Amino acid sequence: MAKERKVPALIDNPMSFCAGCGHGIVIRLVAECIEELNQQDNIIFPIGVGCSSLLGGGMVADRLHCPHGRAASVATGMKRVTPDTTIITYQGDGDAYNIGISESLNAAYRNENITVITINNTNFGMTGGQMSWTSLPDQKTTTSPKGRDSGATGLPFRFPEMVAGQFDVAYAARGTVTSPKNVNKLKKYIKNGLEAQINGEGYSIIEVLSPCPTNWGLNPVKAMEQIEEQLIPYYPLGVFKNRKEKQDA
Amino acid sequence: MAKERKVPALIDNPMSFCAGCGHGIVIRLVAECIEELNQQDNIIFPIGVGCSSLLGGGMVADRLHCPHGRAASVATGMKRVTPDTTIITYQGDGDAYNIGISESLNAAYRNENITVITINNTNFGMTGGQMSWTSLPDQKTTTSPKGRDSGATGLPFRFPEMVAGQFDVAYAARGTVTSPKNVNKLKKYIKNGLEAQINGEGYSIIEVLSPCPTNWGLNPVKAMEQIEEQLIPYYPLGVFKNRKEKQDA
Amino acid sequence: MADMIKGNVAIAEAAVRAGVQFYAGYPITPSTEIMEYLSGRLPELGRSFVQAESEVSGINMVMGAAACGFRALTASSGPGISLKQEGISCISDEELACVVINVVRYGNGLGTLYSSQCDYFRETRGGGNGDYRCIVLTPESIQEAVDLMAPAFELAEKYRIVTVFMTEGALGQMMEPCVLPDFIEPERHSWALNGKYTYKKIGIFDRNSMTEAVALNEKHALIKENEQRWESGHVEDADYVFVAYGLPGRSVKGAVKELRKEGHKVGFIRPITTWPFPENGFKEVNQNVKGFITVEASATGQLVDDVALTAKRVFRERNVPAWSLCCVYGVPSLKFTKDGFARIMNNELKEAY
Amino acid sequence: MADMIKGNVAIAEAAVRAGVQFYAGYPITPSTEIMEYLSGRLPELGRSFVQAESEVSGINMVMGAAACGFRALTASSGPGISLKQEGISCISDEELACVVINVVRYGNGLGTLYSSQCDYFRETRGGGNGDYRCIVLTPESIQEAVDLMAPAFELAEKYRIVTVFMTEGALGQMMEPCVLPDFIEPERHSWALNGKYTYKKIGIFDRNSMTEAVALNEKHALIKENEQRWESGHVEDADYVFVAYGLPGRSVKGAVKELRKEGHKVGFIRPITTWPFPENGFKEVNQNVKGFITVEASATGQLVDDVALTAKRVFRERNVPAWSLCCVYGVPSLKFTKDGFARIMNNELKEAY
Amino acid sequence: MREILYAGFGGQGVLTSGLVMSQVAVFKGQKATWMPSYGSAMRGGTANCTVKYGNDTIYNPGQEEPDLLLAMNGPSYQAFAGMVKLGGIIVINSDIISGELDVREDITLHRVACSTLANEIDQPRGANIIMAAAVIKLLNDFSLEDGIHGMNDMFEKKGKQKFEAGNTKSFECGYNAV
Amino acid sequence: MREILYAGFGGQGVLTSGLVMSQVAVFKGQKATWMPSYGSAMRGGTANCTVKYGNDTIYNPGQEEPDLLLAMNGPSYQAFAGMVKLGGIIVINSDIISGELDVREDITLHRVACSTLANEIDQPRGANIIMAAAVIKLLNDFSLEDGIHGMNDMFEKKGKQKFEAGNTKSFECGYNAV
Amino acid sequence: MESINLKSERCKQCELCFAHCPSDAISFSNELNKAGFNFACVDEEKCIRCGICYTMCPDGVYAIAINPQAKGEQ
Amino acid sequence: MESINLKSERCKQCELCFAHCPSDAISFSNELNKAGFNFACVDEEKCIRCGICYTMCPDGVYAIAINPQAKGEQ
Repeated sequence: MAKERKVPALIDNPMSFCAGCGHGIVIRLVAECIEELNQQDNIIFPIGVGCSSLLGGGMVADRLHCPHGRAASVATGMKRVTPDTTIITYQGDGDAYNIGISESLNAAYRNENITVITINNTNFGMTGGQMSWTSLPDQKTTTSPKGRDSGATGLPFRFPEMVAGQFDVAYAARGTVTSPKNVNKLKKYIKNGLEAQINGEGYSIIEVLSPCPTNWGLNPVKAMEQIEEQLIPYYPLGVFKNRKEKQDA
Repeated sequence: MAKERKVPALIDNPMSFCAGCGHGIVIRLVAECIEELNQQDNIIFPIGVGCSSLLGGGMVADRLHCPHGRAASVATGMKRVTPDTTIITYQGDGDAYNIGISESLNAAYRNENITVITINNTNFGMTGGQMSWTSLPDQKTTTSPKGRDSGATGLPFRFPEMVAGQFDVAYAARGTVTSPKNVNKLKKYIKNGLEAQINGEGYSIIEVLSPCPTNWGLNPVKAMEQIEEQLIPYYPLGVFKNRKEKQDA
Repeated sequence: MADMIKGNVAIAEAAVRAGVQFYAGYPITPSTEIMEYLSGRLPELGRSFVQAESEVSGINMVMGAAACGFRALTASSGPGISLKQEGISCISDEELACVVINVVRYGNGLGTLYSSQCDYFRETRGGGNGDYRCIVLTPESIQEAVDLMAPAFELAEKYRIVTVFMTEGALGQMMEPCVLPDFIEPERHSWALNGKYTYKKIGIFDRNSMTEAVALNEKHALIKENEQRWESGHVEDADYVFVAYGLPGRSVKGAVKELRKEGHKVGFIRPITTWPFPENGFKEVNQNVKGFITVEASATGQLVDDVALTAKRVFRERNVPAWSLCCVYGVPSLKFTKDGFARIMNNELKEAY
Repeated sequence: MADMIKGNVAIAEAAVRAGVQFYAGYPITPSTEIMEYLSGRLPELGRSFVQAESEVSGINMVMGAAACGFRALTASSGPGISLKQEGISCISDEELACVVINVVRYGNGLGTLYSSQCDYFRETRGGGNGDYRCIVLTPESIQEAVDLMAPAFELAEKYRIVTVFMTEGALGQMMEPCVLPDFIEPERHSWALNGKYTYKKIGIFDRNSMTEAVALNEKHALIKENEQRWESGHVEDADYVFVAYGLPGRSVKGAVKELRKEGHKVGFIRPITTWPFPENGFKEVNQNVKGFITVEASATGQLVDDVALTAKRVFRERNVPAWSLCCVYGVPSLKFTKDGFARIMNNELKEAY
Repeated sequence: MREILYAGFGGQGVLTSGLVMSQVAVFKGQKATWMPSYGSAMRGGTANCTVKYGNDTIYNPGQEEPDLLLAMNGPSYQAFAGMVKLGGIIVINSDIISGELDVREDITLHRVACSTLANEIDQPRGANIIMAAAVIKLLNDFSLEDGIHGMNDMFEKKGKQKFEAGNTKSFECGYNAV
Repeated sequence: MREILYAGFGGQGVLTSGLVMSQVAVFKGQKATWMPSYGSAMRGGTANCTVKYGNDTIYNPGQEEPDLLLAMNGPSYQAFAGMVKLGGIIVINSDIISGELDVREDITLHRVACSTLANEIDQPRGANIIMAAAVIKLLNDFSLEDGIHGMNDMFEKKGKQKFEAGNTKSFECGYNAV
Repeated sequence: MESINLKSERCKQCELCFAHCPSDAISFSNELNKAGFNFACVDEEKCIRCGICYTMCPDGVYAIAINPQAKGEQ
Repeated sequence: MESINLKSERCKQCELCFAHCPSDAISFSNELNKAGFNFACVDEEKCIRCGICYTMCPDGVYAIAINPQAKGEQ
């Protein structure tokens, strides 16, 4: 019997991302997982500032646009008063890892029972492509016009690895949207993250390597190739902290 | 020939720490190292908020009392404009690892050429002994009156290990002041940290396990024993990132 | 018989009784006892307490809990409140309700531990970006503080606004007897996020700023019309009216009593809401009043601006001068106020406006 | 012949020419081009640029560089400036000199990208804790902006105070020709930390707050006496005087020109410093002036408070009313001002004070 | 004083069209301002800018009542046509805005198929220069030569002199298209 | 209305001495306030508090002009003796404040060797209660019984009733010491 | 029910569907949609109903009834 | 120069010197210093000049001419 694949009602609206932006794919996957886990009527999105905030314009669900970088703290407040509601932050790398690193890190540190989705496109997309802590060495951005000098500004920042290695979190993974295979794998990560939260296992983070054709100056297909060729060597895909039950199984 | 041991002129003033507080020992060691490295006239202390700020009242050197948690950022501004001046932040665990975690972490991330001294006494001393991220599991504090619940608030936070493991820093170590032997070892750590800075090797951090007799409710000698028995199992002493030349040697 | 109780503890227990479901904050003197008390008390009642890693994180946790429709609280002092300005502006913008306690300590920057009122401008005009305002409550005693805690939340919820509960270090640290209010069990706001999208809130890019600006002004006008609170005395025949809030306001009442005994026709207005400023209290003042005198625990004189503006608005036909007596920090003694009054009578002190 | 240049770029280059040695900041529209420009330009000249991980970190880096006696700069907008309030208050308290550029965007909370003046209260009264003030410069054009950049630092250093360079999103984003100022090479302040403890700065626990409060008031009085800047026109015989700063101030000059042609006796005062507020400009106004009218890009009207207070102080013998025309955001058209004036003449708009 | 509103999608180059206009005016010794108006988000929205120029002080650089509207797409036409001054001019990109338009009687409407023209002259990215030139021609304040000099001076200062020949070709094309 | 200033090192228990006073007054139906004044840092500094009580409204709970100063150490005596009301009382801890003192003629000075007394009655931590009782006696507003009841009521409500016997002993000692 | 349902007005012509379609079933119209893009079209004959276009589309253009046998590149 | 020099007024009687002195040379006076503490005293006869009191003192009470032979616990 034919199974219909269609965009979940939760996000079945046009969204104003640039052509070929990966956000749209991730948002659809999140919505699919929510539907499959039957959480459509039990979900709140604390949303970051940046391109991620465009999510707020397209979804049919509770959402709150959080101050820049603070989504994990806002999520904490939400989760503590409504522990049975599924709380998903949706943020970009600039939001979650630069200005919001304290809030992001501390939610993981407390093993707060929330799910964090971070779209890593190696720059501040919304404001026109400034350097972020995930920018690659020598990457040219509007604030690293001669290419990122990693000696003075730091090496690509690997948050899922950091929290998986340092703290007692429930689940940490990194996926990407470069191919149907990777998209499907990413969906499994997202679903695991949400299941971890629903089961009360604690903090889950899924980082997504996502293309920014506009600021990378590449067409969408080339931007996907850029991820495969340039980003993945710095940002390995996979699960860095697996759910306990999964490890046991 | 007899060698005189006396308090360096840099800090030869009464300081208003509680009886048996470890700050006084650490400050003297820092001053000794500064003298031995001939930096007395080339030193600025960005000082944290908390008991560490009492340093500011007793020293004879340039110092700036920084906003709570921000010493590493203030130090960055200082170092970038006066790269030949030795910049030492002096902070407590509440300052450096709680409210200041973003600034502390990012200075290490950039491998900023400064030296960070953090006094870890497992609580907010100045304000009367609230829980800090370095408080031990089940430690009773004024904000964890039934003992710290690590499941909800996190496990003891190990900053030197974190930055040594995640970032390309020059030097990271943890010492303590519980015995003459440990004090002397700590001094070597501090000296290494300062030498790393003077040689332009990058970021160095020395964390010190230090007693807080007042808020721990112990007499000074018992407080030292508490470090040996209770703290060191969570906070191992030693060097987590050694200087490159030292490793080569 | 009521017992001696510390201001911060009484305020914290009053918040518990007002139905606070969530507290997040960071320790800073002289507000810390509030969070210390709640760290034990809230979990005891099955409610939530989070020691946040920072002031910024604390106010954002409050934002999250408030968005879900529960009574949420934070408290801080000095630079701690400065760090919360972004969050307070955002909570205001989202029209969420919460209470922020500022136990004011004296000083710029790191500040001191002295009791003070030096944050008046910031709290009454908003230190974050934009045009938002917070309702500001300023109790004079521990009893008034505990009695204002439930109203603080009720006002916040009625107008979907932030209430700043502005007290002073001295009130937080002092003790006096008080009768604590009864427990109430507030309902979750109807406009809360509940996971079901029953309260339709759109994204930040789909809003009409011009429409919202009109609505904001209407809301402010409504609050100004309905929510002014003050205490006054002897204003009908007063030549001079003192204006002071909080502990200085309480102290000034004593000074007025003594000055009256000494034959001076003086009165007082003690704002209980400093925003909305109690303009209606000024309308009751003797039409021939010769001047207003603020007594403030700040270095530069801040309250005097609102007094001058209000005098200008209420006394349209003439220019009634306003003086400011600043004790910088602490609680001004009765003598301070009386001496200041004498200086004004002797033309030794120039009016501020 | 000068070429078209973007406001933010011109401001950034003017800062370079004023001798800025250090910039730290975080990207936020509509100020971002300032840091983008400096990210390339400062290293090119062997000076320092740091992209800070946050707004909070950025202002604290500036504090460090300023403490060492170098010209240090940061820029931001909206909530970014809110986050800097703690740092600005601390820099003020330490009496360090630096310049903070606020390219004002409209809105509470996250705000919008519209150009605005809605941060007026915060910048002129300080959004951090305490009694500090910042000198606030408010240019009307790119030319005036670049000409004010060196003075911004000079004032900051002369008085050991923070200068807030408050411009508007529209000025940052627009282009027009300007002549850039010459390069200067400022000296390192004598009161800088240099590692040798030549400038004796004691700890925070050894200060005398009362003495410092007196000194603070004296400093403020001196600044008010010496540093008021404004442009005015047609005030000597004006029945009504418009008061507006920044781009609205520029626009109002055009409206006044047209209204004069139409026979209305109107004048204008355009504050260039909004703190200190140009009280001296009001002293030149027709003693029989019938009212002041602010034109502001805010929702609630903020400038009007200072205008009312200043009118109260300058016109002691009577109560001169003050109106506020708020365009909420953007640059008010000449028509907006003229229509507002007509409404005031027709008694359709109540005075604010 | 002249006021021109340039409006279109992000990416159509309307901001540059306006900048060319303003720079030509400045090149000829006039005063000029250029003020952009972004949508609320930087990405994915519409872009427009207002250019004013003339010999007198420009008090308000913001949009008031355009003498001329350049509408590069339908939504821009819909949004802004009503604001044009009585008796003003509207230039539309007829490659995108097709079909019948509801045009005010006082307005002079010009249709320029700028993308088609750009392709015809083998300057596929020259549509916005073509439009800039068309606007300059219609306002009749600057000659073809002034326009080309002003434009080329601007691009040269931006280090883009390598496009000079192409830009000149596009400009001429646009100038002659209306 | 009475005003008493309790001053000493942190750790000497002066804040509790004052609290006992205020609670006794409240216990007897009077109004009372207790206001501490810390040094600028919480640790390592001096501590003092002002207690006011009486039947009338207490307008200013802060320090004005104490009727009585309890000085538990030398620096406190130095700092505050001059502020005492004309004809007022000063009680000093004569275990620490020894030697000749410069005393105003209008002042009645009482020396209480509170630590010595505390050791004598085998209540080594009772020095501050001894002093609290001495102050209550000297002010002569409350009886010994009122004082003990008020104090014990306070400690009982704090869950510290196990110290009741010792506290009572200390209180009696102090009451009888002046 | 049609097995392929396109919301062409959402297409931004990013060509990710086109690039990943295993059966070359996708092309772009000569017309522009309202947003100004040459929107994607599917050749129903060539389409094997694998759903990869749906999977890769960031803009929710596609709704498609999957043929479980046609796994495509997945 | 005296070989042991004490700034007794700084002593807070924390007893860390006392606890670590290898030769039981430290005792506490019966008098109080200005800060109210029974300050530390050194028995010069017993003292071996190892410097451990200096090492462990947080308050800068000690200045001492070390005897290099007397390493004490170090």
